[in-house]
Amino acid sequence: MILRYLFRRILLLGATVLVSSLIIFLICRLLPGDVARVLLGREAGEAALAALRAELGLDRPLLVQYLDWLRGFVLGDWGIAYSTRQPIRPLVLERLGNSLLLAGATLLLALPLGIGLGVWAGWRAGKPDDALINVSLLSVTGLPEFVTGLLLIDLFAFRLRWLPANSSIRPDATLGEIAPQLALPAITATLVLLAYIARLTRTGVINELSQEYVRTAMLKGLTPLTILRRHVLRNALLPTITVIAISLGWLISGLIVVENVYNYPGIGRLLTFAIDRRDLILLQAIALITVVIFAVANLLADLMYALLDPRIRLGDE
Amino acid sequence: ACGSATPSPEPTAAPAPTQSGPTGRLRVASEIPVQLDPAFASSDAEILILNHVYDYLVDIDAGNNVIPRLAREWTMSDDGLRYRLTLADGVYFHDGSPLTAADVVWTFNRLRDRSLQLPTADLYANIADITADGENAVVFTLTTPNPFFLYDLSDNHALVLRAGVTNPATAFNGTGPFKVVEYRTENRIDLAAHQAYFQAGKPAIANLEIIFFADQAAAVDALRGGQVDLVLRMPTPLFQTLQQTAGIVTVQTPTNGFDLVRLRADRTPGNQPDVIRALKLATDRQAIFRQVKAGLGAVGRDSPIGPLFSAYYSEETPIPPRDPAAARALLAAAGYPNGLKLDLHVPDSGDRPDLAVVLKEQWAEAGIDINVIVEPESVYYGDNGWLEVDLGITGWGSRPVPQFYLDVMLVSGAVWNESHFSDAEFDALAATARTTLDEAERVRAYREIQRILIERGPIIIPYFFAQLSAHREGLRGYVAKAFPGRTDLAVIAV
Amino acid sequence: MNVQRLGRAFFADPATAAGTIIVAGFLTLALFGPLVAPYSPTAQNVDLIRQPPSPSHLFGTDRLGRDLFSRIVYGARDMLALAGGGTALAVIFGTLIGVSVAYLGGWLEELVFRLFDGLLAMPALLLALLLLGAVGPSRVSVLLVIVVVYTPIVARVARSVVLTLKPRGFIEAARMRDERLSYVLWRELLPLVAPTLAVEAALRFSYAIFLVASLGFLGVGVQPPNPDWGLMVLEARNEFALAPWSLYVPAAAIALLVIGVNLMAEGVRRAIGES
Amino acid sequence: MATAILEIENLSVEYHAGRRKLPVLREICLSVAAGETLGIVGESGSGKSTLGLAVLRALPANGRISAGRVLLDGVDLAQTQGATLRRLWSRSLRLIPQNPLAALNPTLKIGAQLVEAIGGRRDAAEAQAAALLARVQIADPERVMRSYPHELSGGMQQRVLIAMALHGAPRLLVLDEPTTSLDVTTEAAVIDLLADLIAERQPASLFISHNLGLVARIATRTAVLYAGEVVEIAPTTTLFQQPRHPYTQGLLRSLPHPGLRYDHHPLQPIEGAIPAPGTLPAGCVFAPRCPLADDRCRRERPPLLAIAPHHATRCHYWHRVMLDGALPAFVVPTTVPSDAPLLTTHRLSKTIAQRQSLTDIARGKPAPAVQALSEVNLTIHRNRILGIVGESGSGKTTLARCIIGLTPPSGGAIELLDIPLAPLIHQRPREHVRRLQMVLQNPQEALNPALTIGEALRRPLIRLGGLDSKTAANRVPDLLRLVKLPPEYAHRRPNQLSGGEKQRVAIARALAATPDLLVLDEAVSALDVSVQAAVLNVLADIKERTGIAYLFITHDLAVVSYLADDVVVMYRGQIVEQGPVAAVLRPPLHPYTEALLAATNPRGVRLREADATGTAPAQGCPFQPRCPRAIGEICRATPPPWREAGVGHRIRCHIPLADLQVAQTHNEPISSEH
Ligand SMILES: Nc1ncnc2c1ncn2[C@@H]1O[C@H](COP(=O)(O)OP(=O)(O)OP(=O)(O)O)[C@@H](O)[C@H]1O
Ligand SMILES: Nc1ncnc2c1ncn2[C@@H]1O[C@H](COP(=O)(O)OP(=O)(O)OP(=O)(O)O)[C@@H](O)[C@H]1O
Ligand SMILES: [Mg+2]
Ligand SMILES: [Mg+2]
Repeated sequence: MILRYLFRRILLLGATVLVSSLIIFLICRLLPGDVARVLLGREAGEAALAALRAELGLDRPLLVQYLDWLRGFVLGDWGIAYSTRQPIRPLVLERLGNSLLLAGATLLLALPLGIGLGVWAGWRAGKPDDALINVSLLSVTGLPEFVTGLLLIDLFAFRLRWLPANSSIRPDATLGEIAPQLALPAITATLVLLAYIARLTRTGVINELSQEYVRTAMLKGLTPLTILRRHVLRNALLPTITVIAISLGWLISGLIVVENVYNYPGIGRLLTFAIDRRDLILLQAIALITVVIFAVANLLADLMYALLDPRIRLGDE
Repeated sequence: ACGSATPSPEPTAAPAPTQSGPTGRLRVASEIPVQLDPAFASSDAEILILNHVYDYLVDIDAGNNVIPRLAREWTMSDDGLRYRLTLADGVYFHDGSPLTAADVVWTFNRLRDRSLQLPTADLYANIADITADGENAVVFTLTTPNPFFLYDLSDNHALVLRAGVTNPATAFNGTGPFKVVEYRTENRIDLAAHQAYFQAGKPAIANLEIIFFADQAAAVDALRGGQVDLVLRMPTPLFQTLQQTAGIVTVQTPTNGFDLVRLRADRTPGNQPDVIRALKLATDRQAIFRQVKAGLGAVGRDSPIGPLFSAYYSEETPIPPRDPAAARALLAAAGYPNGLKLDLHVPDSGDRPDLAVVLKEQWAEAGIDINVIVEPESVYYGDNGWLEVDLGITGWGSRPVPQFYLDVMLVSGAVWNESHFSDAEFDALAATARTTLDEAERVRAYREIQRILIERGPIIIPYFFAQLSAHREGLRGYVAKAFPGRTDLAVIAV
Repeated sequence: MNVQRLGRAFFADPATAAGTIIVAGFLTLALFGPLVAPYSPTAQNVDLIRQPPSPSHLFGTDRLGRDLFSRIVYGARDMLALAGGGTALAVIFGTLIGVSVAYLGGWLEELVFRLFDGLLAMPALLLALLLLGAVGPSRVSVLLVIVVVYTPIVARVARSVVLTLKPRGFIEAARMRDERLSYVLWRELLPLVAPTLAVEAALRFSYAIFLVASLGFLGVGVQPPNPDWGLMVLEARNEFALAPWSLYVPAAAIALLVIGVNLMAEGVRRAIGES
Repeated sequence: MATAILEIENLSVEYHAGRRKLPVLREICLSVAAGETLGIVGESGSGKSTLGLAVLRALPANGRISAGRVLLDGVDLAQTQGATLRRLWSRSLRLIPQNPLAALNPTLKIGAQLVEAIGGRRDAAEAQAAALLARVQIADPERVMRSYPHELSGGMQQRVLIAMALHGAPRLLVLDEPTTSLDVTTEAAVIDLLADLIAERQPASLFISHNLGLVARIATRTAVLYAGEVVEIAPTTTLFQQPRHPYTQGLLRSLPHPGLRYDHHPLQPIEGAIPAPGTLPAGCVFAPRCPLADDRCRRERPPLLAIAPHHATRCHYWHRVMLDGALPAFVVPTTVPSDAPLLTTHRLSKTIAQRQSLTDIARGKPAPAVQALSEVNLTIHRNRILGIVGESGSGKTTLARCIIGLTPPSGGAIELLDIPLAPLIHQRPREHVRRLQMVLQNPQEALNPALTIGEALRRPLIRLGGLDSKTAANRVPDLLRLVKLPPEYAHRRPNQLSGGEKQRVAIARALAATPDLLVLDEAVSALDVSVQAAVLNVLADIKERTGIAYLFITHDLAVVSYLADDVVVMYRGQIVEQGPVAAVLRPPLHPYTEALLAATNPRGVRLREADATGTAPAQGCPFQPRCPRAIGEICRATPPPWREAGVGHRIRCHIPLADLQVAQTHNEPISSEH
């Protein structure tokens, strides 16, 4: 039964990813510019270019190219990057690992902080400290990550000299060496997420506090803190699960800006590289794997939600 | 660079090699390399890596002189058709095999093999034959004399490979001062000293890390933050910033590189001389130089023969002072009484977008309405768009001799004649300069060429770049090169 | 709905009023830009390169000697036109599609929302980058990208509201009188979807500002010499140490506008919640 | 009277709405003794819940006791706070709220929630929790303790809350409409249980309800609340027999008393509506709606006058208040319809698949499919009212929706005047659509808040009446008058109307199409008694005038016996008894019908509570597991046959009719020898 349900969800997820893959493929084919030219440089002759295009399979009908690519992707053969002539899968997976690392570090910062602030603000809704938190969060909201990033580098790397300005992780670096490199990008991304998580949590807490079961708990003679901890939090934080999933998706490629500011070797930076070099096949792989991760994260969030909230019923959408 | 030459002495700037073998780690910021097959590599980033993994037969020093590298010495036959190069002793590939003349023959045959369609095929079309003369000498036979042949041998692509290598883009089996330890696409490449390197005292460092940056601002941040030791190239404002930063040494080197603003001359509106003159009259090169380059480098005079080619450079023909009103009148005369509307295509690299913006503003006064289209280089050069568009800005890197620019950029039908300039008088002068062995005649030809380009060349060269680089204090032996990819990192000590 | 009450509820809150003033301020700047700005946004002065703020150049000048205040003023036009216009179009399309398709249901709904799911499975910035790469950078492209990226989101929101309304008694009542489809969609459903969409629109608007600025910063949005705020930040990055104001000024403009829009969104939400 | 545990002295409460202060309770004085239950009745919005919460010091954040004292065992609760108050909450003060599901934390298991209330050591608390659950007649405490709230039926949830309120030694019990969300049969059981427990534990109890019948069953004394004031207080029997306030009298007159019939005795609702907080009139708060009011009433606020021992009223003219004398018990002749059937259903069936939670899926439970309707045959005649009664979930709504065409049946057929109807409404010709109309249960949802009343009434005239827009607009006032609403209401929007008024608009809208059959699904259930009376009158009136037929769905048997001509009794998607109302209800035959009727009788038979998750037995009588009169194997093994019990009266039961009749009249068990 559960298997059947999972199977159906995965099928649905597959359908979404399939639609996405088609969209990605079509957009990529619309990109102007010429891989062969990028690859051979401006000095290459026409014949060489044509030969290369044929070698890369760029002269076949679109549908054939699409199906070929898709089949390869599913079977784990993601192809050879047009530009660097290196196999795509290890490259993308390595970058993905780095991005996940950064995303993890970000969530590690953003979740406790955002939830903490949100709970505090929700608990004290309408009071001065709530207003203070709201105003601070709002000011943070206003700053795009490319601005905070630059300001943080200036402060922490140049003025205080506490943290490195850059994060080109060495392959053999230990976690202890990586940690300081992760700090600034993670803080920058945190600032983007923080307000979002905190506001959601605050709304959740306020919403739950107005529920009748809170009165029941109060009439049991429980202290406010116990009520918050045992009753309100669990329910108020349920929606946050979804946020984590969405943030994870956002972080994977939404880190484009942050990774570029800090020269962090993640998937976001690889993406800009692929766009810049018109490395369509690399670009497609990055976009599609992002979609897959996004979709899987959402599925996991849904399942988590259903597990944690016994009320959720599953069935045909 | 003519006649039979004796090798110039080693550059004196090179540091005394450390006695105890290479030590220390050098971290260099670079743009992202794409293509690491020497036959295709062209960007700074790509050459920078390959230049340390492989070796050229001959190299060019900071003063544009040909110096020995794998070739210990060379002779040219009197008719200028045969070059014999003797290889250095004790040269080994990273896999331990010794370098032989066969490797050199194989390398250059590959580069000139028409069927492989490599970009160097044209460059070496003049070679009739390459033969090994024993284990360590190679003989090149030309079909016509070429006074610049040694420069050609030092072409960026002409790195010597092991004969018969099948995967030159990934094998990294060179004779160069560093071995590749690990290459991470779009991220970094880690190299280690090649202990058996044939040049004494090189490399001075044990480890070389080249870290790739998509964004030069980030690279400069890394330098300021201490994450890299050397940045070889950067836009002007960042250089100015570093000039004021403690602990950083800035180095600027004048070069022959320039940004070329060009209008297609083979169709309207560029086929009307008045339009070209109007554009030139509407341009204030001094102002551009100050705004875009902050006075670093040199003001241009619409010809690729820049002030560094001191023997050839001439200020004989004056550049008419900026006069927007006159330009407007010329346009009216050319049939554009209400001004001219043009798209200006610009690649998004370097200071070029700023140049476009400044031009737009200056030309607006003359009634020329520019629509700036900034494109990634991949789009600008892709599909040969840069050769097609009417109005564009193209960056041209520094070359040791001016003839190159004329031959590929301006003579009728040249491969990258993006302005589609075709002028019989110019072509004749260029041909003279190309082949003559008489230096005075060449000087005369170049002088005339500069006059023609100023008067009617469909190009504007507002400035020549300075090569802007910087490193942290404590780095010894760094010598800036006009083409930063050819910097010799093996002589640097930390 | 009582408009006056709504208005009162809206302005009673000082934060909302502040937000409204900020947004109205930028709107005024945008509308009357030529009257307010002392210089042309692209006019250069070789002799006034990187001047710090002064009475004659309130926000200083940039590396080409352009007046930053004027650039901010003109940039407000682009920003509001692109982010605002894009959001407005996305809200219109999203509403039209979301309301009608969700109400009709069936395979059409399945089809449309599968397509939207496919679009939404890509993070917004990724989709925007791909699209902009395909159509090339320009104002129109940015507008188009915002519409493509946000229409599915708005449609999804509209749909979720319609799905809660569908089983409601008055919709069944409409079915019981064989009501015209257009009447149900636009007279019965739309007014009830509108409040949620108003909140969503305000939220989208603030995200759109970010998106436009981010695209500018990545160099794929509005092109030079246009005074796009994100582009100004990008250009200022190289000379942050030489002329910090050239970064502070556009950054502050973005932040202020986003904060203003957020405050207003909060106000809209509250006002609608209260009435 | 014993000494009072709870004494409320001059209690006033106000709510803050923005900067406005809304007084909702004024000068309330009440006292309750140990073991005593004080009933609190009043229309919606009169402040009953506010009173209950104020007494418990559990007002919402924007509520405040503005004056007065609440003494519990001599301690003023109004002045306690912090740890003292928490100790009182945990030891003495208890609340049983209206909506048990909302009052339980959805994500915590029942056991944990009980243990938390009991406190102390965990295993001891768990044992006590199980004992408490057993005490509130929960058959399987262990299983319930492992369940989540939503997995229990409403009755079980309420029992859990009762158990929670009972641990320790409660001194004050506030019951805020504890059975409103329950079925009649469950309600009866819960009320019995509560009465028992109050007698056992002897707390002072406040029983809040708008259901006068219920209050009569449990409360010794009753206070009538109106617009935040106690307008009358008296021993319950006195209050019901000799009300001395016009408002109390009005409430009683609004009730459909047993024996009254719609065609002979229109109900007498109270005109007007309760004033909103903050808009109280100057004099007597009830004056605007009072038939006895004069200038003095409008000027001068009457004090709470003690007019007899334990009887006080807030009326200047209490002596003029008189309840009509004893009403003649009107015997309804059993009439059988003569004309051809308007609408018939043939073996109408409907199966609904239900969704499951992930935990259930993981536990491997099969997905339940509910047989919401099973082979339902019924016939509706012109000019007659067919009542449908049954517990919650018995399929009443499903039946109505299948007839209207809002849900497709999974089997069977429906014929309108012998023409088969398409299963779904949009497949039916417009004429069919016009002839069948429905009024939905919830008046809040029936009208689109974005459209004016006039617009809502105009549309059916245009769509189904074939009128042009202008003519339709002219007919709107007639429609409003038809349901006794002023024509000006055409310009109002739904949120400016009370619940009863909205329901009348919904009825007018359905009638605008001049249907042949109007289906009313619990159309009056959500309304206050006086409003319900007004709506019932309107319905009776229209039927008399137009000869329309009604399909009247309700779980309130009093309403059915007042309004219906024929009645159908449903149990789990099946009809178990049907026939003319007089024959079916007086006296009932089927044990299920009997139990439904007995629910209002303190000593009547009680059904075992249905297990919300249990499915009907595969064979035999579906009612058998809960039947108080089951006669053994045959009930379990064989589906019961239809038996004719009189003209047009049929029942589906194994028990011989004679035995049933005897048992009913003597209220005694049937031996299982048969
Ligand atoms: N938190 C609140 N804030 C403001 N007004 C409130 C609040 N709670 C209740 N009211 C108002 O106070 C009045 C009394 O409400 P209360 O809930 O006590 O009535 P009730 O008699 O229990 O009604 P019902 O039978 O509908 O439960 C109503 O007019 C209600 O609108
Ligand atoms: N949409 C639905 N999904 C799942 N089950 C449903 C649905 N509608 C009805 N049911 C189930 O069908 C059965 C009959 O429901 P129905 O609403 O017809 O009963 P009812 O007699 O109207 O009850 P009530 O008195 O509570 O309104 C119930 O068991 C109910 O749970
Ligand atoms: Mg209440
Ligand atoms: Mg129902």
